[in-house]
Amino acid sequence: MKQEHGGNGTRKYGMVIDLDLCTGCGSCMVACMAENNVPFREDETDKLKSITWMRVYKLTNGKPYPETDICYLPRPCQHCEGSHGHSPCVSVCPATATDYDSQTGIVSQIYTRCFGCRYCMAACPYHARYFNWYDPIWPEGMEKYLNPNVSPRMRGVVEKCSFCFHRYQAAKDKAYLDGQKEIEEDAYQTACTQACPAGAITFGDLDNPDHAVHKLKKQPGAFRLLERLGTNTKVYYVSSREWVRRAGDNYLKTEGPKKVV
Amino acid sequence: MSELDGKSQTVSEIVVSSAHGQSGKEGGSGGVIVLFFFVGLVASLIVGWVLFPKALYSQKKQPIDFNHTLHNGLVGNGCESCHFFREDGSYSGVPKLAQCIECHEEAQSSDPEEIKFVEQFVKKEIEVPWLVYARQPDCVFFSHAAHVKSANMDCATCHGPIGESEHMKLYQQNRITGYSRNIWGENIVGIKKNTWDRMKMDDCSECHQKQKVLLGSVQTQKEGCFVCHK
Amino acid sequence: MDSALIPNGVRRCSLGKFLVPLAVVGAVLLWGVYAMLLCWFKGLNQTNMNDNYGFALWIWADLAVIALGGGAFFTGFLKYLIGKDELKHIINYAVLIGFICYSSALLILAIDIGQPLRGWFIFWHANVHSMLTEVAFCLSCYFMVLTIEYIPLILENRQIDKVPFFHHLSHNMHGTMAVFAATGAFLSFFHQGSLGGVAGVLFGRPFAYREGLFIWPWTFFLFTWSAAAYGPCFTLLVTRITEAVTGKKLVKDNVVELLAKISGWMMTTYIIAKIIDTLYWANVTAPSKGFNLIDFYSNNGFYGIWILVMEIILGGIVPAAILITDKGRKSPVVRTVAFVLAVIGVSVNRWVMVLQVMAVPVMPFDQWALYYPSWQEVATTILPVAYGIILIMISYRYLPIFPQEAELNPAE
Amino acid sequence: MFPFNFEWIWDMSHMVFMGGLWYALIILGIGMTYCIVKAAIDTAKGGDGHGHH
Amino acid sequence: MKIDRRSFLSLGIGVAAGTALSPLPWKLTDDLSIWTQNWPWTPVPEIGETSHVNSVCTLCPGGCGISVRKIEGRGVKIEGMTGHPVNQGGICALGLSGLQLLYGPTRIKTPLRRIGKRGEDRWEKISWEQAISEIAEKLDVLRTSGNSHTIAGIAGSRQGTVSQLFKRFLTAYGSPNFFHTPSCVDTYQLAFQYMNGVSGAPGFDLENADVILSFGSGLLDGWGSPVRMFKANTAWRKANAHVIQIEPRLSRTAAKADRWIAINPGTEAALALGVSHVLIKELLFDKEFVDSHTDGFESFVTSKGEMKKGFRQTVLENYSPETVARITGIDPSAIILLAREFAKAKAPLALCGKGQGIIPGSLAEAMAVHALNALVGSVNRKGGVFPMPETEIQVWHEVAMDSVAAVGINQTNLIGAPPNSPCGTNQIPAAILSGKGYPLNALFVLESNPLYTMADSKTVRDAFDKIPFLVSLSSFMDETARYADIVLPNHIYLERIEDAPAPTGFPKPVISLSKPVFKPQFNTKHAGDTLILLAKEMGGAVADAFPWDNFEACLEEVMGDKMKTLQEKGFWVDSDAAIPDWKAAFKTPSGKFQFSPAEATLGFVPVAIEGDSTFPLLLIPYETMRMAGGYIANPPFMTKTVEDTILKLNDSFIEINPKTAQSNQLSEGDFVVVQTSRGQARGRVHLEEGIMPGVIALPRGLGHTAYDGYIANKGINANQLIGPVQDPVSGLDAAWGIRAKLSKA
Repeated sequence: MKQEHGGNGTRKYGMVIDLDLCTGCGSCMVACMAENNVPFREDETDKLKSITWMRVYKLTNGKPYPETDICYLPRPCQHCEGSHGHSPCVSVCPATATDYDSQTGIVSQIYTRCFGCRYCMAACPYHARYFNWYDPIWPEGMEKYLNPNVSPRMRGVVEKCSFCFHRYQAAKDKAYLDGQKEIEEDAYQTACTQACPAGAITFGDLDNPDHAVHKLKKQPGAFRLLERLGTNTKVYYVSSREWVRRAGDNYLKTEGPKKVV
Repeated sequence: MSELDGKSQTVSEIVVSSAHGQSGKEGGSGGVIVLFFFVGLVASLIVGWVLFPKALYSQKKQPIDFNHTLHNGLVGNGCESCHFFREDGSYSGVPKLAQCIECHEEAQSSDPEEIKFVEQFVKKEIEVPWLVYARQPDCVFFSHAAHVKSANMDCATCHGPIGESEHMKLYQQNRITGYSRNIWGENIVGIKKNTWDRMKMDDCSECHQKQKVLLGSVQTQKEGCFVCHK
Repeated sequence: MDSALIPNGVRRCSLGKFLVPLAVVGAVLLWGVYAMLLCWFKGLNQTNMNDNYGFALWIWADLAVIALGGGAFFTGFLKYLIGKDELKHIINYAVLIGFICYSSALLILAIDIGQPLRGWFIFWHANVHSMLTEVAFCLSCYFMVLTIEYIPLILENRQIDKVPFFHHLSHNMHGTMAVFAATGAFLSFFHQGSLGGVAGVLFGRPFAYREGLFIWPWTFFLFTWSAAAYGPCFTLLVTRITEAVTGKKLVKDNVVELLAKISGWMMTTYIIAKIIDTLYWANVTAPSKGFNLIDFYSNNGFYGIWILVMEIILGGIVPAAILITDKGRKSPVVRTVAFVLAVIGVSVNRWVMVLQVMAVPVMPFDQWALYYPSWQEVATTILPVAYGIILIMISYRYLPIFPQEAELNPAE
Repeated sequence: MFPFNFEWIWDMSHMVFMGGLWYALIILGIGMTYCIVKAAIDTAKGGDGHGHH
Repeated sequence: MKIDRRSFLSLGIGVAAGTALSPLPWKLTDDLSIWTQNWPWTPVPEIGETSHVNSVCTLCPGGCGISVRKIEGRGVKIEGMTGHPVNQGGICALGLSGLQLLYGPTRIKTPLRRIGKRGEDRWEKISWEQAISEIAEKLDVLRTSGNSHTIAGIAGSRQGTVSQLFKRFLTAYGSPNFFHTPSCVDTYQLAFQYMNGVSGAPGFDLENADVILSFGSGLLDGWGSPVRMFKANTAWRKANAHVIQIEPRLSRTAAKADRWIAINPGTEAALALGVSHVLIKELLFDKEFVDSHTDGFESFVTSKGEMKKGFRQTVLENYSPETVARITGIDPSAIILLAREFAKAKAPLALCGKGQGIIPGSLAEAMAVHALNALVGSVNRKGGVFPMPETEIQVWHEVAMDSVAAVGINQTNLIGAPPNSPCGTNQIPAAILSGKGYPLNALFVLESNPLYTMADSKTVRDAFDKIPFLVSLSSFMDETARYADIVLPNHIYLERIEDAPAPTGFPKPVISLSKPVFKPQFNTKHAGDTLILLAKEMGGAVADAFPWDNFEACLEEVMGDKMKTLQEKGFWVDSDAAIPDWKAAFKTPSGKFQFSPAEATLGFVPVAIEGDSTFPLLLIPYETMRMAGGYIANPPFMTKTVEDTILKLNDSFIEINPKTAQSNQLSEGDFVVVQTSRGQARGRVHLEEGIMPGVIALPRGLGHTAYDGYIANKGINANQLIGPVQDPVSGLDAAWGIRAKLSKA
């Protein structure tokens, strides 16, 4: 795409999540909620109505006791690139409320533009998109902790993980002030990456050889969710366990995931 | 009712003839009809163009009538003397009391506005509830650093010659949206003569497209949404 | 009381007898309006939709009524563009039913969106790549066409017709109707198709996704085709019901049989195409994404192969077979059975393309999610039905909907 | 929807899609204007203008 | 001129046309949509200058450094503090939710006096002066009547200056009844005392171990300092270390371990001894260490002239793999393989303390595991376990007791133990209810919530009913505060200055300083200040023991020169601390590690578990990182992360193996009543392959009756179903579960 004014081209932010390290502790989920003003209600046990941009899935290998095994899989928005930025959700939004930015590789969602048709939710196979079924209400006094860098959403719109884009904005601001053209790898990190006590999440520019993710995504055992659908996601997972890699996509009985060398 | 149905054949005869009759009268009442049309038209045009814009905005006075020209003459670094960048690149916006106190711990002059400021706010340590003309809604992320530091733009390009004002103009607020009138602009149709007359999204994008900045959007081939939204 | 409003040469029941059922249906309508207001003021938490079911009963209702309302455009297409002139005896009713279906669809959409006051963004900030944008534009435009087609009918009311301007207007509109009908047909081909495209383009949903031509998935063409095939059946079914309720023959058999025959052949060709599409999808498209056909119809408490059988055989092959044979078509009872089956068939198809799409898990560790609507959803879905009945009652009573009525039911 | 909208691009998709849309709208608009204007003229002429149908 | 209907129609058309040609409808449409974008009931956070303040999180004993992001005075986010020795920038879900506690609806906003019945939640607001003087008056009456020993205090933490100040208050007042919330450290301390001859909290050099054999410790479920453990786990993965988890349930730790070995619950000690058997039999143990640094390995003659079996003989005779297999349910060959793998490691390390280690547990088990470490030489070395060097963290001046205090302090404590034995908190209810000993006239509860966290909730409440005066110093309206007569609300950790001692298991002496990041949000007081004020109000010798103006002055005095480092860096690490040399390591009579201490004999001494054969199942409570089960209740964010297979609406799910469920004719989601000899509760079953047949599990942290609507009345409090069980060796609480039965509800 076109050159950024004064910058040197495009970036493709993405994640590599090491499922061998992830313990499913839930820090990423809470860090995300705290950072992004995610609302909550008294009952959050209906997980189909519970907004969790970052959701940790619990996968099991389906074997009976005592061969049972569990793997935790954190699922942020996968920021699909599809082909040429036509991710499943971006192309279907009738009001251009969600978009793919080839400058950053981030799928944006503008809450004030969205009018709540939910077509994007139907399009997303990852259930990464959440609808505000209710007015977001914080108990009295608690609205004090809301982060001004992220706009709280109103009832009736769709929201999702933004790769903490406001942190990119802040990093850019600082870079502008300091007269730098580029922002450093550690100047822009998502809240979940920062919080993960196991260091399981690595975030950076997938195309930049200086960033850790560039190498990590190529390691053996790396895979993406539902790769066969052509969603071309920017969240990579790594697991040394074959059954986990198999759970990352659908396979016919005769097929299997890539073998790890 | 059913007996009436039986008469329908004959009724239709009358219908046709009465239609003829009525059209004959048309000429007489035609003028009235046209008159009424124009009365309605003009009245609603007046409502729409004159009364509605007046009713739409409430008017508020700033708590203190700040004199930009006077201050601009006294400070060394132009606008940035008071409206400065913080170390993290964010923009401080309207100064806080702590900044003003640096000079105004005591009144510097006999200007009644300054005395009011010192008495009512400085002494009582209450922040001044300034009404910000250029306040964008919560969904907007505006990077002053990008515009001022990177693109070297003048403050006036967007804010107009506010630095040369001696009085604060009335703050007009849209009663429905809560926006400052400066966002939509003074003109109710949204026509602008100067770059600073309006501060809507289209005005931002107009300049961005001219400058060809950050054109990453796959959908619009313009700047990505997250460039200016949060 | 209202005899001056009743068309010439036809017989209507007493006003009292008319008002009682009108009041009953009106009560149902008010119930729906109450539910609608709840949804608007309290938000969509009034529904049982959830993050897995962003699209649910309402979108199904939308797709279904538009398919069923397809009788309007296709009958118009046959009459004005193909020149099947006999169909002028049923076109009015087809237009009325179409008008009801399309206005209902728009109303449901206005309830269905989370931010109704921002609904116009779909036009203003249109994303032309979205099938929903295409739906919204064509739907609204075609609704305009239907309104234009319905207006002359209203103008033909005895009292309105007395006003010379309206009289002339009605006359002129009749004169230019072919142009409007052609535009309507053009729009309909697109929006019926784009409704099919809504599901077909979802490449993240292997159950819905189909390959296609240019930007349009096969479902695009299948939907247009099926609306053209099944829509007239609904028009004929409603006509039959109206005849039963009024106790009068309203449209001559030759007209019904002609439309039924065309519909039958459309259905036959459609169902062949649908079977080919299903076979290709089951054997090529889905397996390429790692799915077997049976994956979509097992491991859950509702969706089984039965639904495929119901849609294709019971709701497709059987009515098609009835309507293309002389014997079946000519028997009023058998052809009515065919109409009912056809309506069920196309409704099931739309259900599958909306709700089953949402139900099927895509990530291997995901689960089937089943859903049942809340009463608010049901009420707001019944609301258009009540509204439709009321509009039909009023239109039938005061407008010359059926040109053959007077002839078939001569005054004593 | 209009060329001055933020989302508008002069590309094939917009030409085809919006072209079709505006084409239909213009036909409907012209058609209805014609009918209304002609009805007004017919009314002004005072005559029935045509026979019964 | 004739005005008729048509004229008005025309007027209407004119108005419509004029309106359409004016900006009114269009601007209105636009403005209405903008109104929906800025609904006044959707909050807009205020912008402002960002700052960061470092402090320490004391919500659990983990002691992680935190960095609080503030915008113009309000807290926006809590993040992990980079460079903090314990958590190195990481943070857990609870730590991240801290601001929900600060601003949350359960904070107690002012001192309260009860006006309704106990627990009825009806209060009147009183001033601090009133509250303090009222309490002082009550205490004075007790003291002058010679009943100073009949008051007690329960503190949430064993260490820390506030706890010590609390204890000091009781001492100066004249009561021997200072207790703290128990933990596995209590048992470890005993094991160290007996086998190393040194008392001290255990330090586990886990990061440097390469085979970690965990006897049910929830290493990734909140054991010790949770964030440190996550970091350690990552280090193990990168270094190819092996973790073997032994427990009946596929916990988070078991799932992430390289191997999960399911064991009959409560038989861990037998397995440890079985592994020792193999090591000794196959000569796989560290002979050099055993020869030069241990005693009691071989049989010996005691000073009394009796022949006593050594560790070797005991283990070889009684704990063959076959015997152990019968006890533990683990295949003999698996035991042998396990032993070989353990022995082969360069730095093997075994540890115990179930779950988060909130139950002291079986001393026999701790000793067996400790002995196993000794066998492979993993005691007192890098990658091993050692008692933390006893550095004096706080330096206090002696309390000058008056005669009343001197008498009171020398009484036996409530449970009949010597004065100031802090453990045995779980025996308090039984002691009160038994009527033996002296009555308890007043109870002070600081930063703990015994009515919720103690086993057998009903008995605890019955006992509390017998205490005439109950004072809570909680920050939150928890179950105990709600039951209190007077509540003296404490600042929460983000509002107060306080030292946070080294977290459990951390192998270096470290103290962090909690700073007042925010001004107090409500009319609360630092518990330290409250105690000082109370002492001053009492006057006399009690007041003399508290010469400080406020808690900060006290902290500065007792911390001495460490305070400067704490203020500057936020934490203090004893840089001189090293693994003690052999002489300092073992202070037993022989100066060596003692395999066969005189105080307790090594062996498998099962903890008797409550319930008879009418209860065919075993219920085990478990802890998880997504639920806070102690004094702090779950903030809303954490509850939101709880899976719907654990809590659905207000129903807890009881985890059960599908086989067990089938034999009980239960299927997924069925409503059941779980019943034990202590109580019963209604819940639902969740079928999970990852649990041993015959065992059912419930998480801790649910079933609150107090707090707010975001956590109250959700699910089952496991503590209401289990009772305290005393370890036959140590007398400490060792209740790891209870027998139970399920019936359809």
